Amino acid sequence: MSERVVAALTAINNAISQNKQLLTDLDAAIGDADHGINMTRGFGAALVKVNELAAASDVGMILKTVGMTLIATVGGAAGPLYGTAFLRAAKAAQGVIDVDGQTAVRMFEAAIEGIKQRGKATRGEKTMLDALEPAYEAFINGINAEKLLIECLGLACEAADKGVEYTKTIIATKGRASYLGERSRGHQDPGATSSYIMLKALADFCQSGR
Amino acid sequence: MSERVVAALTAINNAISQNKQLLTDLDAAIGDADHGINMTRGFGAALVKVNELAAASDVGMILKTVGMTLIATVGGAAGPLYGTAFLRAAKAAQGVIDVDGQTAVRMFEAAIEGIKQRGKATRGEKTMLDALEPAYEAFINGINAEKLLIECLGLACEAADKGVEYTKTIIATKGRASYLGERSRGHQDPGATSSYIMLKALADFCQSGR
Amino acid sequence: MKKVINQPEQVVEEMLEGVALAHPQYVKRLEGFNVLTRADGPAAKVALVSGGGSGHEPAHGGFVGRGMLDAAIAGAVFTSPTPDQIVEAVKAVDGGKGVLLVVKNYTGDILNFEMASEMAMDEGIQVETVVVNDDVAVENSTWTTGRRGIAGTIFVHKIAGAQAEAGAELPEVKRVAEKVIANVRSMGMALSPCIVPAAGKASFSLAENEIEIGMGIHGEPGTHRETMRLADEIAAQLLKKILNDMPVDPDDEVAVMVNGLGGTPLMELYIVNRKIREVLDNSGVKVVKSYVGNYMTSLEMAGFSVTVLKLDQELKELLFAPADTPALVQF
Amino acid sequence: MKKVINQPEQVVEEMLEGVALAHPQYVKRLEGFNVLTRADGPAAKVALVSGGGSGHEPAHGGFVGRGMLDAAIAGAVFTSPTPDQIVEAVKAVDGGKGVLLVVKNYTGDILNFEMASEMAMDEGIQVETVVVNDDVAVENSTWTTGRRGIAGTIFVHKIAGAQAEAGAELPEVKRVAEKVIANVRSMGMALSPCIVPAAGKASFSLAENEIEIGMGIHGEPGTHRETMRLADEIAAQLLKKILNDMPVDPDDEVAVMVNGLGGTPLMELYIVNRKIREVLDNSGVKVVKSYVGNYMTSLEMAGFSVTVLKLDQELKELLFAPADTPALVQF
Ligand SMILES: Nc1ncnc2c1ncn2[C@@H]1O[C@H](COP(=O)(O)OP(=O)(O)O)[C@@H](O)[C@H]1O
Ligand SMILES: Nc1ncnc2c1ncn2[C@@H]1O[C@H](COP(=O)(O)OP(=O)(O)O)[C@@H](O)[C@H]1O
Ligand SMILES: [Mg+2]
Ligand SMILES: [Mg+2]
Ligand SMILES: [Mg+2]
Ligand SMILES: [Mg+2]
Repeated sequence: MSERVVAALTAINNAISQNKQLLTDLDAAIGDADHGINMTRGFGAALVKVNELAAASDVGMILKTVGMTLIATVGGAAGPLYGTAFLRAAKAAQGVIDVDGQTAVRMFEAAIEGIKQRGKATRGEKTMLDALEPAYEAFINGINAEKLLIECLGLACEAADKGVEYTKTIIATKGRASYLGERSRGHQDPGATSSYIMLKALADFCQSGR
Repeated sequence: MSERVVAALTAINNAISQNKQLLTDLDAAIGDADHGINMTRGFGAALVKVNELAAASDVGMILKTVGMTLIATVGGAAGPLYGTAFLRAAKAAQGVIDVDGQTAVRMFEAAIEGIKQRGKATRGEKTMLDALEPAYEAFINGINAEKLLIECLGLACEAADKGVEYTKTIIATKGRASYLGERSRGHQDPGATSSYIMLKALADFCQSGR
Repeated sequence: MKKVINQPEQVVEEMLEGVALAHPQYVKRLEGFNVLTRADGPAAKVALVSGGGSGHEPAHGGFVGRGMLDAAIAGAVFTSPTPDQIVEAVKAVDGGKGVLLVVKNYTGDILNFEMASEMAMDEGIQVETVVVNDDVAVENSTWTTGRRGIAGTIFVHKIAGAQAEAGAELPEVKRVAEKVIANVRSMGMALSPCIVPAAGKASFSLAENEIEIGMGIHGEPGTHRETMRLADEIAAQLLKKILNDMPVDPDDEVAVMVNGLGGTPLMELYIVNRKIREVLDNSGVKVVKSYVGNYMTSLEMAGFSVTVLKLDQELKELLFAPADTPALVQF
Repeated sequence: MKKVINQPEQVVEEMLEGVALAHPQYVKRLEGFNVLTRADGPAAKVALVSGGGSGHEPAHGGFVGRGMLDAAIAGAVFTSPTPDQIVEAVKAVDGGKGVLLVVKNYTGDILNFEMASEMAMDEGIQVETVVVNDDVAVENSTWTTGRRGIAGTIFVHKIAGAQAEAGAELPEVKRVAEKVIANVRSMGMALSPCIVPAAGKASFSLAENEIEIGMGIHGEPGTHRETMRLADEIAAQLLKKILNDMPVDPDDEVAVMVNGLGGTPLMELYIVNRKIREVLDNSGVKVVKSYVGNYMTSLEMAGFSVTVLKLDQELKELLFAPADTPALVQF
């Protein structure tokens, strides 16, 4: 199993680095032009660390390593936020070898809780939460409706995608983009976008059936 | 007479300020982009001073005022050089009310001598001397051939014009353009150009018959 | 992008090496970390630690030295440093009397310094934090993240640094830092954008006659654009916004900083200073100290900010106290 | 052209007002002239007077103060000041022990200072002149005007200023100034041009991947163009040219200045300093003092120069002596 988690993280890392320019450009419009650079540096470092782990590591251990590395290498707002998310998910996956639907729900929920506690933001403030919260809701609805994990991930991605679109319509009241006020409207939030990219990479990875 | 001298200086001043951009652009190519600005500031100030002089001032007094004012307002290389030229010409015109051919020769010669002493340059170094020396030679040849003063001025202008063209073919070994070495070739010297402009304005003024 | 750099990923590392080599009398590199500490530290006094993304040089490393900071942490360009780096800085300079973190009000900086502070306290170090938010460009509101911290931060370093140097305890150092924060306001504008080395291109572009008003220090757009105007008009406009937010009475004593964003000639900063003084002098306000130069920059951005610090006797004495750092020396 | 100015014709006047308002503890304006003199002068010591065109700020007015200059004359932008202004400066600061003029080697500066010197001597003031020509970009030749004076001039101000401050007589002050000149070499490069305010446009343009090598400080083209390369390569190239001209032996002590031309971020200057040090340190040369920053600029030009000053015991002591000026404070 741990190999599959590492492979999934590799897929996420690839997706992030392929979208480095996009994320940086989105951040340039309403922020400081570093989101893609920071995320690429951070996930690249996390992958290196994860690959150094013992083969027998549980999912919690792997995600903890990711979280710690993100915190130590991403910087900016996204570092502590995504880092905390992975650390919290790791806690929910302590000792876990195979992630089932209920574990996935707990991990996802813990991750979002962590982001909210750290960043003190709520939905509608033009942040990553605008992608993640709808995604989580779609995901848990799917699980509760006893759909396949892979279907639920697909639903989560769709919801996250809509959330990203939604960020274009609102103004930022948290994070660096909030200094732009009205001028932030019309632009897509880089953090919401990176959240979507990660979810999509995960869904595609699971879809590809390995 | 002093009115005519002032009128001639006015014509020169107009010509300089009309060519401010040209002189500055020429200086931008091989120098520091200030020749037109400096000359315009200087001659403008000189005109003001000259207009404050008593109506009875002799030519020497008028030219001395121009020289002193140029020295105090032009700055750079051109200020001391043209300033000295006018001061020397002024000495040669001390007590003079009407400038005849012989006086004009003495004034012209003194002016060039002054520039050479100050600047320690000789012909062929891509400076104002490349316009002024040939102009002086053409002028004195004309006078010796007993041509009209106005004709001699015409000859001087032609020679200065050729001298300006000549500066395009050589490299600078004096002044700021000398730091460019070979790179100064192909460009027209700003100081030679301003010398030509002044001679031409003077000739045109005399031609216009007033 | 034309920059005098080697690999974009190496700029912070190589810059820190260059700083440490240039100023061994003031600073040393904390081995293995993007941290500059005082060459002679740690001392038995409250330690002042600040930092943030790189690209604001001389801030923050240039203000490490006697009478100002004990350590500065350099993040990636425009990116808050990470908690592990901050914790190491805190541990390196704590002389047993505690550490004050001076943080600029950006979500990233707040979060990373907060995590670091928790980690350092876990290790038994006394840590306090102040958050600088001097930029009046953006309206303050409880619904947003509040105002940004910009050039006014240097006054916090200077004054809290002097207080720490004088032997004050941590709560006392924190108190004057907060007094500075309550009494300092800034606002900036830009003529041209800057280029994050790893991004490789400018984050916005301005027409030949356009300027950004309310500019931050991270290449982010300002509050709005205007048509280019005279220096005097722009200077007066920024000052007015500052004084609207923090009224200053005739006979009040203030310090002024005209801060270049990196690409603006000093000549222009002095022209701005002239107008700022004309307005303040005419209204009877007493400018007792002026700083004109590049203190908190934004890479090669052309533009400037104006900062006004209202002084009382205590702040004034601490502002005039000696400082000996690479970027600010006064005796 | 986008500049934070009012009328282009007023930039020097308004800048000087801004400087005098910012630094009353250091400098005052000589009424009616574009001259800054020491606030506390004249003193009973040899006086140091320098100056040149404006646009090189902080040079020269920023170096007026204890241990450096007694007066600085500001010409129009990139235009040598006129003799009358220079004479007034000399008269204002002469304390009876004579005046040393520090002139950069440009025809305009030479001629104007020469005329001023004659005029001042006519009034009975002892005047000596030294001419700085540190730029190795252009080959020296008796057939030309020789080399330009650029950032190395600051070392002449610093060291001759310290000598004057120490009470030395005029010939002694002149002697150390000439010793500095004999032992200082510089070379510069540019990434982008600058704009003379009254000209309103750049005097040359460079393609996105082009740089000018052998750049002066007046927006004039350098010796040639090259393709943009790594900071390390450019730094090594300039240093090599300097050391070819003035060999430095292992164990020699030197001071280094990495000088920004105005528009280059400090980050990049430190990256250059790192490489300069790598080369010098590897060859065993001892860098005992470094200056990294904007000392002798060219308006908003992006680029830098490197200066190496070879020291003996005398020069070293004078270099390390205190200075207290708006742009350089050391104790
Ligand atoms: N308080 C917050 N809560 C949740 N997400 C936030 C918060 N503040 C910022 N973000 C997210 O972080 C993203 C910016 O990340 P990044 O560019 O890496 O950091 P920085 O703004 O420090 O440069 C934003 O697009 C937004 O989605
Ligand atoms: N030594 C010299 N003798 C004669 N003319 C000179 C000399 N040096 C420079 N010049 C003239 O001065 C001109 C430049 O004048 P200007 O631009 O006003 O001064 P600067 O070079 O100080 O900026 C040159 O084009 C050249 O004709
Ligand atoms: Mg960002
Ligand atoms: Mg010129
Ligand atoms: Mg950032
Ligand atoms: Mg000039």
